[in-house]
Amino acid sequence: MCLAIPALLLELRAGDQALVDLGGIRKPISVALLPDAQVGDYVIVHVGHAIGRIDAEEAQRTLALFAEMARLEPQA
Amino acid sequence: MCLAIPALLLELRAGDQALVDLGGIRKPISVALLPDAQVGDYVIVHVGHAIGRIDAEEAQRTLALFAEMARLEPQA
Amino acid sequence: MSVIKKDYSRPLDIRHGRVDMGHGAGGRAAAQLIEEVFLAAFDNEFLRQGDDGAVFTPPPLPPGARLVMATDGHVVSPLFFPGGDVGCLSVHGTLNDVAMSGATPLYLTASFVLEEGFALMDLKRIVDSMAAAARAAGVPIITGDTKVVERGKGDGVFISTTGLGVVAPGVAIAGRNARPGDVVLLSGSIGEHGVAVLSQRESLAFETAIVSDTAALHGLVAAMLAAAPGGVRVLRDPTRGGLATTLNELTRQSGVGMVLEEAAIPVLPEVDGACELLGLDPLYIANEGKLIAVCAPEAADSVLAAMQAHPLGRAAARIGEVCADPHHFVQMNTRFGGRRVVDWLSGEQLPRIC
Amino acid sequence: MSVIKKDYSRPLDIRHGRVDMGHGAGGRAAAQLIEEVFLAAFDNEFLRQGDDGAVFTPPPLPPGARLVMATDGHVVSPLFFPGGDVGCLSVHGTLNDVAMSGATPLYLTASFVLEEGFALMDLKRIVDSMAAAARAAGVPIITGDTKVVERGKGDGVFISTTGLGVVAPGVAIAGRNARPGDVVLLSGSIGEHGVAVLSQRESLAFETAIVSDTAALHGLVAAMLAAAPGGVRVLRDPTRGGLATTLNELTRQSGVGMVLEEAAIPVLPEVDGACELLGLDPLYIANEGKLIAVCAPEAADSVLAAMQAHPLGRAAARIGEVCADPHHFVQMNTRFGGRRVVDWLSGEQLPRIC
Amino acid sequence: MKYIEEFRDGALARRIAARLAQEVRPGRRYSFMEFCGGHTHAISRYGIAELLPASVTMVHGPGCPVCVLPIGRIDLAIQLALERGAIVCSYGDTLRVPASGGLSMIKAKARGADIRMVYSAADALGVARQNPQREVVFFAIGFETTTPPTALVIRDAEREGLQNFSVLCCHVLTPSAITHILESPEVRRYGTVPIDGFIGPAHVSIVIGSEPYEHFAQEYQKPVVIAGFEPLDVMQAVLMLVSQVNEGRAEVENEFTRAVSPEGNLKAQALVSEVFELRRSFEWRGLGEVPYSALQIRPAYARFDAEQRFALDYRPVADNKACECGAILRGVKKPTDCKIFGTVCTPENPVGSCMVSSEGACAAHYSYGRFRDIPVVAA
Amino acid sequence: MKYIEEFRDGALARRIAARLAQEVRPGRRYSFMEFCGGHTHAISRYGIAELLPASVTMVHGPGCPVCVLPIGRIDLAIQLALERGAIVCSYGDTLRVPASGGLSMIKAKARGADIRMVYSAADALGVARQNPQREVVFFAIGFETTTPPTALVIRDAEREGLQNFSVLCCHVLTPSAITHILESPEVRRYGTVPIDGFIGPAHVSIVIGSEPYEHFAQEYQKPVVIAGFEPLDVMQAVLMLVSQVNEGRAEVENEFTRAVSPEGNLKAQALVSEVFELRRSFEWRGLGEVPYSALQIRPAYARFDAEQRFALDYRPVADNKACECGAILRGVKKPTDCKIFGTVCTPENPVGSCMVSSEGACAAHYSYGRFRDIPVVAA
Ligand code: SF4
Ligand code: SF4
Ligand SMILES: [Mg+2]
Ligand SMILES: [Mg+2]
Ligand SMILES: [Mg+2]
Ligand SMILES: [Mg+2]
Ligand SMILES: [Mg+2]
Ligand SMILES: [Mg+2]
Ligand SMILES: [Mg+2]
Ligand SMILES: [Mg+2]
Ligand SMILES: [Mg+2]
Ligand SMILES: [Mg+2]
Repeated sequence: MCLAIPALLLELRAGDQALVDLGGIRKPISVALLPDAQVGDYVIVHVGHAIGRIDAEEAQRTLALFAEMARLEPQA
Repeated sequence: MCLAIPALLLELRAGDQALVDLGGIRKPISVALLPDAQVGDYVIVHVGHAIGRIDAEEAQRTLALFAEMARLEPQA
Repeated sequence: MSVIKKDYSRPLDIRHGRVDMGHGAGGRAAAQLIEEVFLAAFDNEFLRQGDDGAVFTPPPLPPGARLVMATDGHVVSPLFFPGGDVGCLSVHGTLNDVAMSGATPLYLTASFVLEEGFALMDLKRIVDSMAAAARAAGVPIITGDTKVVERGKGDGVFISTTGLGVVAPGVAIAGRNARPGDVVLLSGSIGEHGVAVLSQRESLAFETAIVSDTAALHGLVAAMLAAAPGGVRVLRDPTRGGLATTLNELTRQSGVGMVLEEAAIPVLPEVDGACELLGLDPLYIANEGKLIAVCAPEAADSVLAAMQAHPLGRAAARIGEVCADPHHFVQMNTRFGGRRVVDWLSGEQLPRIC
Repeated sequence: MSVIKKDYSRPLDIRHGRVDMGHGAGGRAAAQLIEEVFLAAFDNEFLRQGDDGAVFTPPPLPPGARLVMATDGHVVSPLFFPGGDVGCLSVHGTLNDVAMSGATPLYLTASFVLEEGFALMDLKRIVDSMAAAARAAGVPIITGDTKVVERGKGDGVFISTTGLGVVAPGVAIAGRNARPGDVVLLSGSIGEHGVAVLSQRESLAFETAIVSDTAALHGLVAAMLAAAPGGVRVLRDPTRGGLATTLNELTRQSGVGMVLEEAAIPVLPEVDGACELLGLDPLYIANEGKLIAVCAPEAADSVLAAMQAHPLGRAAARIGEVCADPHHFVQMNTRFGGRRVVDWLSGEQLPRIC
Repeated sequence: MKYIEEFRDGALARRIAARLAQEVRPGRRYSFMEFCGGHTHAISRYGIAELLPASVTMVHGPGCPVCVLPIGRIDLAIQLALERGAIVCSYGDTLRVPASGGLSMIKAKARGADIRMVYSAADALGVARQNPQREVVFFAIGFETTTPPTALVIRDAEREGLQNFSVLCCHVLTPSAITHILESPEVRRYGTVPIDGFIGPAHVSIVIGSEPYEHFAQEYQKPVVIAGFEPLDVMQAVLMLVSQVNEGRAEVENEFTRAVSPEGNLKAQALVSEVFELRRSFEWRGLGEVPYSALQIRPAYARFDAEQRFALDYRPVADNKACECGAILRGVKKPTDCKIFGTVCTPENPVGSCMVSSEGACAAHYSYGRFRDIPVVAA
Repeated sequence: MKYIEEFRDGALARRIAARLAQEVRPGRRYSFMEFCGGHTHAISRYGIAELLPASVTMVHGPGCPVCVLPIGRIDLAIQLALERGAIVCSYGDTLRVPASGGLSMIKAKARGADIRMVYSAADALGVARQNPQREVVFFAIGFETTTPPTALVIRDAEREGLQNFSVLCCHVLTPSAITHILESPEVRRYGTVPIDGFIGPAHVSIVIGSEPYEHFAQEYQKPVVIAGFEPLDVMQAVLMLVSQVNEGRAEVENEFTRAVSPEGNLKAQALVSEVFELRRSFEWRGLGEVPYSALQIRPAYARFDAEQRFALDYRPVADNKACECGAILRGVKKPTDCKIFGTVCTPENPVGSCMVSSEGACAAHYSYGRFRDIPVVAA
């Protein structure tokens, strides 16, 4: 439920607005719910609002966990 | 100016309305401006209202006048 | 546990259903609408191909034969009127444009723009009427397209049809062919279609026994061409703009003038009545089952006789003559004894008070 | 005293003027609109005939040659979008349907439904774009029709076009021809047209460098047919409903199934981005310059090579295979390693929150 | 159609024409003004001019309600629709009258104004009933013929207590216009417009009767023949006028006795005076401000008066410089005297109001009569 | 696309699958409920089921805001548009949910209702600003993820003093729904729905944080793993759940640490509690009336509450008899247990709400998974 997607915050604008980029698509969104959003953040966009952000380190950690899995030899 | 046309009053209806016929066309009109209009009258219809009626005798007289003219031999 | 039935789908609820945006989105609903409404009515081998175009083998074309294409959009309001509806109109309107080249129509295509909310029942009625008209004319509707626009961005249904026909060798009919001395024939009384449609406009509402003259004219045309090979020079159906406008088109195309006899132009009394009432002129009222023919003088009588012998030309008349005129005026000797210009329609013909 | 100038009329005020009801009434205003906008742009010998249909001599048809007709209504909103407009779209959309029979398109017809109040400037821009597209494709627009509907009963302009083409002897392409074992080719990346149009919708407004892929595909088709005579069995352009819906149409028509490889289907990152943002699936997004070809397995490589050598097929790819399947399912091996059904579009594809 | 076709008989017309030819005095010229556009239209449409002796000239009068509508009035209607969001209802012929800024009501409609053509004033009332949340204004034009139906809808709206309906009243009066012409310097002082008599209004007279014309006949010594709008009526009226001139009479005669009585339609007159009162002054296209020449809504019905309801401010707007409508409406010039007749100004693109209604002198001549105009210049 | 594609890597998926295959205990069955439709959708769309060991069963939960909307609520929205003339704005997926009388919002639109799809709650506010003379109602649905934007527009409307805007609030709460399922007789008493653990919400948790789940884990001794909606997230979460079960743990674990913190988005939470308060009871499709499971607008914002503004009267409406949505939303049945699945009920003609959103269990299975269903019967 609740389609939401991480997008790169490109630009902060007046009135709690911001511009995000997703694969080359740019869309104005609201950051009223994430007042400390910064340019360069990957914010999580839901119905035109940033509701959260991606913690890059944690994302790395999760991916590392997967990669670790990949190093284990699968049993055929 | 003031397009108006004689039409046969076919039927009186409630609320000062009436039905007229013109060459087979039937149209509801208002007779509010001609309260004594009767079925069988040729009323003169302007913008959906009867504003007058044809005096059959006078019409006959006028036509007779034309006919009289017709009897005169035209000078070639 | 349920099972998956192959290709199962609930039939359309034609009685209560309405067109919605999904019917135009190209998915399953669109496919269903096409199958259960359009294909069901038009059914023929070309449509059953189910492709985006229809492939057919044309009849053998002898040397000198040509093809003709004509297209018309149909946007009448109201959609249903005495004597017809937008469906049969969309068949006749285009078949007639094909026939006006002296052609035998072969195939029709149809493109629909439906308004969201349009009752499926009305759509079916219209499509069935198209199918009946096409069948009666012997011309199949071989491919089509359906789009749906949002409510308030259409008007029920618009139908654009395109016809393909074949012109026999030796037939050379075109608007530019009229010459001074030629005779102008009209296939019947004018103004019925326009008056029938007007009578249904809410704001004008009047009752009349008049019905639209909508009809396919290619049969009549064939009879005329057969009656005097080479004698018919111009054919045109006086639709929008009426007889007056159509004749002006022709005088301009051919670079000639015309003189009409008002007394010779057939008009039903009801049409006259409606026109008097609304301040309109029957010469400018649309027809959908009439044609104008310009003939070589020597061919006029046999063409006229052939018209009068055909059910769609019984009231055909010789209404005037082509003359030389650098102004390309259409003039008319009035029944009253005067003469006047019969000009193009200007703007829309609006009911008037003065 | 003034004099009457022959045929004088004030030129249309294209810069400030708007379509009014008079332009559709068939009178002088209608004639002027046709002359100064349509005829000026499309100019060709057929239109100059000035008749209600266009007469032409078809090319010689060798035994076994057939004709094809296709028609499409074009109702895109907004009318102008990155990479195109309803004008060029209305040319490409129908030419492509003609080309999908393996035909060489010969002629186009066009029927316009204009909304009262539509800016003449916009109309001219659209008509000029149509003319340019038709010229680039080498296919003249030979006859047409214009209707005007009241404000609020249309949406600027709707254009229905019909195309006529000729199918060479020996070419047998139809949606019913796919057989198990056949290869499914796609001419390039999907979803650009739909995303370009969506990006202009006021309610969704996003910025993108994506432009519509609208293009005429008959040149590409000719190259493909030449590369492997008899090897192409099915052609179809995945327009409304997108690749997914079009493939479902084909499996149903041919009574087969298909298995696609998700990883092989080209999608631009921007299209992916827009789809993620709006909760859409690129498989269901409209294309206007792409085609699907189903080929005999032995012909697939040469057809694919011919596609990749053509400017409109550079990103062409082999995306799947036809299989036997009584359900006519289109299945897809996901990039992720699973398998799923790729179903028909149901309803409209609406942006979603979940 | 009874009482119509009998009055369009061409054979009879030729007899009257013959009689006219006998009646005119050799060497004498006759110049008559047909006040009404209805007569203008009949003359052009039936080709009556060809049937009249060469010595008889018909001068077109200002009796076309569409033609005399000044630009400023149309501007008000457009302003109500475009700026105030009102639904403006009007009779069909009004929609094409040129207004300021290249607009007309029909062009304003194409720009989004909610303008609706009605066949009857009662239809405008219907529109108001169906759109209770919108302001609905009936743009009321016309001479005395058309005024009673407007009075009726105002009275009905009042009885019903309709809250969203009003009338932009542009009703004008025939007698004032005739007086204005007779008082004009061209007629009185310079004699540049010789008027030997008038063909009096047909349908106006049904409502107001023939009595109001007695005044002119006596005061200005001009014969008046009230005539129907059918072509035989017109021919007969010309004949009657020629006789009066020949005999030195200046009387009001009634050719249209089948419909016009001396007193007119009293019920209609009563209703009009209940709802309307004289307006102190009103601008006519062509004639300028004419005192007491129009009607306004009485204070008792003020809330149905769009001018008051929307506090409208009338601004007169000059006609196009090239346009001779003014002079044509005063009988001073003919359509072909206008430099842009038939070139820049056509029914398709009317510059002046006389090119709009088919009763306008320019439109009537363009649509029906211009084949008589020579020379020809290739464009 | 960064943070998206990395989590859809098929090669990694096969590794996790292999690891899972090692991890499951022979002879033991594992049954996990994915609460969210987002997970349901990912499982179907990416074909995750095929990568899971046969002993792992995924049970679909009620976490699709469209699926749990009861008929009566849609009826209210349609009533506002069709009977009260309001413009009703809603998110796209809501438009196709079946309502009473064979209607849905999209069918009501075809019947003349002014219903507009919006992408964002803020767009609904824009519609209200552009249509000051119309009532504009935002039909607000969604779980905790979607509630803060609604709170924001209500606050903004209040600040602007908008007079024509209101919200029909249907926002529901995740924890109450989970509790309701855990308390259901099928889970607690009969054990007909064996649930060994939950995949916890992804985006809801961004807003509310991971803390609210501690309660279930402790109270009901069920492991919860909060997971993202990408397919690798789901696989990893299943692996983590299997480990907890094997180890006898019942903890809240967070696979989605890249976006979810223990405390969530405090700003959003504060705004929501400023504007909304707990609703005493709310009907869910499938679950029936669930106490304190939804939000309503606080009295301070009452004029933006469509229920009060229009004095709406909620009437519950029974689902179609054949529809098993209720049982499916409670995890008791699977889509193919419904007699009309795939025949009478399809995404084209959804009978129940689970066939509407692509996150609905029935729609997800129909659109992506039904090729696995055998036998075949020719229609
Ligand atoms: S031709 Fe046109 S511009 Fe000239 S006087 Fe007549 S209406 Fe005015
Ligand atoms: S298949 Fe349809 S009717 Fe059956 S449970 Fe699912 S949504 Fe309800
Ligand atoms: Mg045509
Ligand atoms: Mg036609
Ligand atoms: Mg024609
Ligand atoms: Mg199509
Ligand atoms: Mg409509
Ligand atoms: Mg097509
Ligand atoms: Mg196409
Ligand atoms: Mg196609
Ligand atoms: Mg046409
Ligand atoms: Mg519109």
